Amino acid sequence: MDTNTNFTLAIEDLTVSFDGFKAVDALNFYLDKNELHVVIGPNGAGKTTVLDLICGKTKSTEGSIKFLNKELTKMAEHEIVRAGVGRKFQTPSIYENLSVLENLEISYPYGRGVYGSLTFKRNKTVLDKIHEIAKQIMLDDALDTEAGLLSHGQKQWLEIGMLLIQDPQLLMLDEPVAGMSVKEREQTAELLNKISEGRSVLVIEHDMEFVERIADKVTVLHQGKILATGDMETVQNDPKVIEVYLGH
Amino acid sequence: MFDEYTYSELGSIFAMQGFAGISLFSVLLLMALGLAIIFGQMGVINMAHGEFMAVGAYTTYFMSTLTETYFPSLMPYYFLVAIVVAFCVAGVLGYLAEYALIRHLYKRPLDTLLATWGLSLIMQQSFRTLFGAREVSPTLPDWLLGSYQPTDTIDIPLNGMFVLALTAVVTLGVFYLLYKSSWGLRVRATTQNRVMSGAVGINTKSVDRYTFALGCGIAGIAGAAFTTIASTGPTTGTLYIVDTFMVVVFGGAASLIGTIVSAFSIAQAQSLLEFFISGSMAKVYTLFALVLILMFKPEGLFASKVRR
Amino acid sequence: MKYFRTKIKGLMALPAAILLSTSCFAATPSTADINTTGLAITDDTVTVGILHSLTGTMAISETGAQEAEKLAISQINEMGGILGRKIEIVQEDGASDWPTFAEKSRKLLVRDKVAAVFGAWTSASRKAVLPVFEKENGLLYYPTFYEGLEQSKNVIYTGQEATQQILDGLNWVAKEKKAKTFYLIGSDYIWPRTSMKIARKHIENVLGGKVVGEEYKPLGDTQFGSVINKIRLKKPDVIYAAVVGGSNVAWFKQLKAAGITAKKQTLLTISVTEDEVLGIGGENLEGFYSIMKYFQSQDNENNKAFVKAFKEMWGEDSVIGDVTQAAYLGPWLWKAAVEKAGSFDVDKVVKASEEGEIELKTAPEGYVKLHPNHHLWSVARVGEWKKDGQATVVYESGLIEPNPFPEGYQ
Amino acid sequence: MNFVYEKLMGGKQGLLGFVLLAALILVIMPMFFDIFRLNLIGKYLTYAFAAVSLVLLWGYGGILSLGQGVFFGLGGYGMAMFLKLEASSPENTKIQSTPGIPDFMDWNQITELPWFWVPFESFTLTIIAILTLPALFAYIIGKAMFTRRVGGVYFAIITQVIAVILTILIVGQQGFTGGINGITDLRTLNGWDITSDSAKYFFYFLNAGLLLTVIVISRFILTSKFGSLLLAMRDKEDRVRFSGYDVAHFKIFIFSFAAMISAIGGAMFTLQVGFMSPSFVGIVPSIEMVIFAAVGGRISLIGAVYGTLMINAGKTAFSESFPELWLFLMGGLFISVVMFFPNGLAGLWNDYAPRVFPFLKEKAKTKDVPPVVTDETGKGTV
Repeated sequence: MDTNTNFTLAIEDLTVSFDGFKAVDALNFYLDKNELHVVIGPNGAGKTTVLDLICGKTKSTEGSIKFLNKELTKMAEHEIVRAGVGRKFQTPSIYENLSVLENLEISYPYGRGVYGSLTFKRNKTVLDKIHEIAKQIMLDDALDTEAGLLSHGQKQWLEIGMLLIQDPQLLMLDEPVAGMSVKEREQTAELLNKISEGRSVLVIEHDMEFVERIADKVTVLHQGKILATGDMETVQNDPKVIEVYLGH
Repeated sequence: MFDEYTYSELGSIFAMQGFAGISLFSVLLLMALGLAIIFGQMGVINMAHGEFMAVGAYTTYFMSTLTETYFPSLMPYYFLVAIVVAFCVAGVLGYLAEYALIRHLYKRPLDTLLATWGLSLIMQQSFRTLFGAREVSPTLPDWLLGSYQPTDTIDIPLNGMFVLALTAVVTLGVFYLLYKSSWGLRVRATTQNRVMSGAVGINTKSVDRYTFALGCGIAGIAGAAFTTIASTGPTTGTLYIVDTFMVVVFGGAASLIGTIVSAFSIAQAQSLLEFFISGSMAKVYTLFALVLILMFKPEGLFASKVRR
Repeated sequence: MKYFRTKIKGLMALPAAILLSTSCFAATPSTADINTTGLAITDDTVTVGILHSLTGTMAISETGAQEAEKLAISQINEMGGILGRKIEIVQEDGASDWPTFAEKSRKLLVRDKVAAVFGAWTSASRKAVLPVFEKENGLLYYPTFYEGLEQSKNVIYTGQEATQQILDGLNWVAKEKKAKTFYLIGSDYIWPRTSMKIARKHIENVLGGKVVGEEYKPLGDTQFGSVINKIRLKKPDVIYAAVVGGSNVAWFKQLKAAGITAKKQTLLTISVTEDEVLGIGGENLEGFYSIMKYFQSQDNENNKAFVKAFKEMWGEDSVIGDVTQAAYLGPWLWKAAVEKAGSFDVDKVVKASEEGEIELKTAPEGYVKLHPNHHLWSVARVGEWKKDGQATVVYESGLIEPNPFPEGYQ
Repeated sequence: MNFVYEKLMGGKQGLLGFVLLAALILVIMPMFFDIFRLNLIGKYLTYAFAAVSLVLLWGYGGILSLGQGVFFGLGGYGMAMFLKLEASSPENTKIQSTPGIPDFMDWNQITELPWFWVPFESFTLTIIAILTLPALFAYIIGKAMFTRRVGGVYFAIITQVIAVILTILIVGQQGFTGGINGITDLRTLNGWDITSDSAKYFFYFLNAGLLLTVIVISRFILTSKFGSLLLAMRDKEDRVRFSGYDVAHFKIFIFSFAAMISAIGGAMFTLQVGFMSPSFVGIVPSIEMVIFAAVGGRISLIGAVYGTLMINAGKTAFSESFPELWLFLMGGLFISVVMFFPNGLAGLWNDYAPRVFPFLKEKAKTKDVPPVVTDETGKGTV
């Protein structure tokens, strides 16, 4: 069927089941261009699974995921990345043995083939880009530091930077401020607001204060289904949401 | 191929061939059970598994010599005792190996492979020093020799039946231990979430140690049982190790049911192939088919799709 | 370097040694005369090499051979050595690994300059060392019965080649047991395959019999259930077996368990000696037949002395198989050839071996004679195994001429 | 020049290590050892090819292949087939029923050279086959496994099974392969006696030269972005994948390359030892090759060479003096290298050399030697 849309991301009837357990159940979800959308929900709601499905880590049982009208469900992970989807994991996933500079260099979207990587040269274009990104993520002083020595917050930023250097159209962040100090949270919020210009951002987060601060739109996920969606206020006042979060 | 035979002859042959397959199945399963526990539950690649089997076999040999020399009248019964002793000896050695070696390597499965290979070399040389380079065989009690003849044309090997029965007992025992006992619950809990298990008060270190010891002990039982069908030498263990790993991997590492199904299908495939084509090519075809299937289904036959 | 057990010290002067001696008190010739090629020979000593596997899978089989060689050498030394020189041994471990055999044989020849080497057991190890011996012009005494198809200037084969072992045994079983149909089974490598090939030709072309099945199992395989059923299906008059190593034990245990015993089935094997019986267990072999040239139970004076000396040196429990006896012949054959040649030079020793009608009247197996083709004339014997692990010789051929390249069998 | 210094030699420490190794095997050893010992060392150095290949594959890539013996063997068999055909000229084999084919074929009633032997009549085709066939075989295996994310332990076990299959095949198909005896009695290469001293010297130096070249090329790979990616894949495979790389391609490439290196080693082995047999294809030699690399330090190309030399020299020396102790020693080595010296010889050098030679200090930066021991549990699909 031809269902081209103007959305950056259009998820329709997405279902995945693990041995009969439906972690995501007939999910419909749309993400606009330049939108910063936060997904919240209790543990086990299927938030991370949705990200896994989008970036290809988990294969869906049914349904479609369209990114800029391109069907992602049949694509391999690296193809999805190359199409313009970047994903940050829940725990910082960086190369601890390499320096910050090398971490960014590896993520630089050039020389991605076997031959390309053998002949890749660290030229001025590359270095300029690395410096630019490092500045954005507040690590421009730490370029030669081994990534393993960074603070937890800095590691989160580095991973964001590794995505930014690829200039993705869709950026997905899984709990970007988990384990951060108050100051770091503020800085991260600023960072997110800055980088969401010109691209769509999908964030999973628990910290409501932080969510309130960054979100254009919020979706509440519960048992693999959408409970509510809208701006922060609407969602907060939704009786179903209150039931799930406070009730029982 | 079958033209010149009567139906009853063919029937007998097929019955015996069927038993040959089942017999191979019980052998493979008994070999693999211990490894399935160690590899499946703990993720440790124990390349010395074959040597723990040899420990069981040598224990049996030792018991046989001992009984023959000091209590000849007890010869008919020693074998049953030997199986228990083999389990204990191999289990204790496994316990020590875990303590000295394995526990330092849980996070590095490929390194356990190398370290246990080193252990296997040391064990082989120890066998050679203790028991000599020659192959040895324990004297078997008469009730294990010969065959059972339900009809004139059918001979069912007694040792095969014994191994089959023993395998059934051990398998049921393992199932009971892992799935019905509280200790089994702790093992499974530890496998699935080590940190959490520790947090709820399970002594994960002791669980590891006893799980490893149990796996080795079962290898010891297997070794004792195999003295009825083959001989024991310092390098006997290496003959079994690849087959054993294939059974476990093919079945899907964490699944005991998988191990059983896998042992059954490998045994049937191999014994049927051997019946129709020459022995060494039958082995090649079987292994080749396994590799091919594993390439398409790397997680083995029985791995549940897990949400990660 | 030396691998001697302490028992060797207690060795007494042995009757066999005296019996075997051909020239006890020759005058000692000068070293320059008897050694023109720079071998390791002094006025009092001559160095030889022993090269067998002390470790690895083959150590099991090769232990007996190296023990026999040491026994022969110590007996020769007791008698005053060769050309007035005591034999010293450099022993190397082939470690069941063919390149190691090649490496060690090169070491023995190039570094140690040994005058002769007694060693190798499997065909593969012999094939690996052969180019080294030919290149360095060494002399190897090879003890194992083997598939033939080889004759090197630098090797003396003290075991029997395939035809010497196989043909007379088959004749015997065809005549004695009225055997017409044969089932051939062996381990999957060159010796069983070549032996089976010769056996098949002989069965089909000479005996007018029929081969109803031919089967090879991978080395080390221990599952014979299906093969045994195939044999049952074919009902051969004779099972003709050449299974080796650990597989051999499994094969006989499983035969017995399947109810195939000597009462119901004639079985003839070319791969079971007293050494193998230790592992297989006499009860599993009882009534089956082996074809060899030597059995420990052979009743003659030479053999009695040999068995006694062997047990004194290596322990009461030792058993002596065909290859062990053949290995024992090596040093004696060398001694005879050297004395005939009056020199240790390899070329002269080889020439004496080829032309000198070298014979040992006192070999444990009986009279042996060296053929110009470097193999021994030998007798084929069929032994019937008893429960105690010894065999009764039930048939003896006459002396058979060695024929490593048998016409019509290739 | 800078390219050579940084990329091929790996900076100051790398250059020093390389020069020391080159001096040792090209100058010092030939000066102090006679041809017998030198030939032995040459044989050890052929194993070093496999050890170096495992540094790339396992140390950097985190892919443990227990089947490097397969590729070593294929290379060796390729060379052996050529030499055997040369040795089986119709004049040399006129006593056979079919002259002109290898003797073992004749014994097995094969009357015509099998088709897959025919290309090995040409030296050029033989060299091409040695360089491409094992790599192609690795490519097929790698393609099948890595694209399906078979990794870690499963990969190790499957490669081991492949080694078993190939061994049984070679032993069982003796009419085509020479069976368990292997292909023996190789004497000349294009008419040149390979057992002569001059040939042995030549092959020793050729072998040493090739090994050094392989090390330089490997250095180039490791210092390129490809090298960083290998390490990255070893430690955080998912991250690499989600940085837009097709991880399987990289693994397939390095596996094929490692196979090619091992095959060169195998071919040189045949030339120097004079035969090839299935005992180099099986499980035991394959695992021994892993321990060579492990003793050297897993991530050190140069260390792998020293590891190989040390273990083999130890094996020769020990088996001459205390054969019973050898297995204990070898077993102990496996265990201690895993438990106490995961960085092997290279680790010891990095720890102690700067203290002894102060001038090495300045550049002993940690990132050249990333820690070897990482959590491998997350490897692969399973």
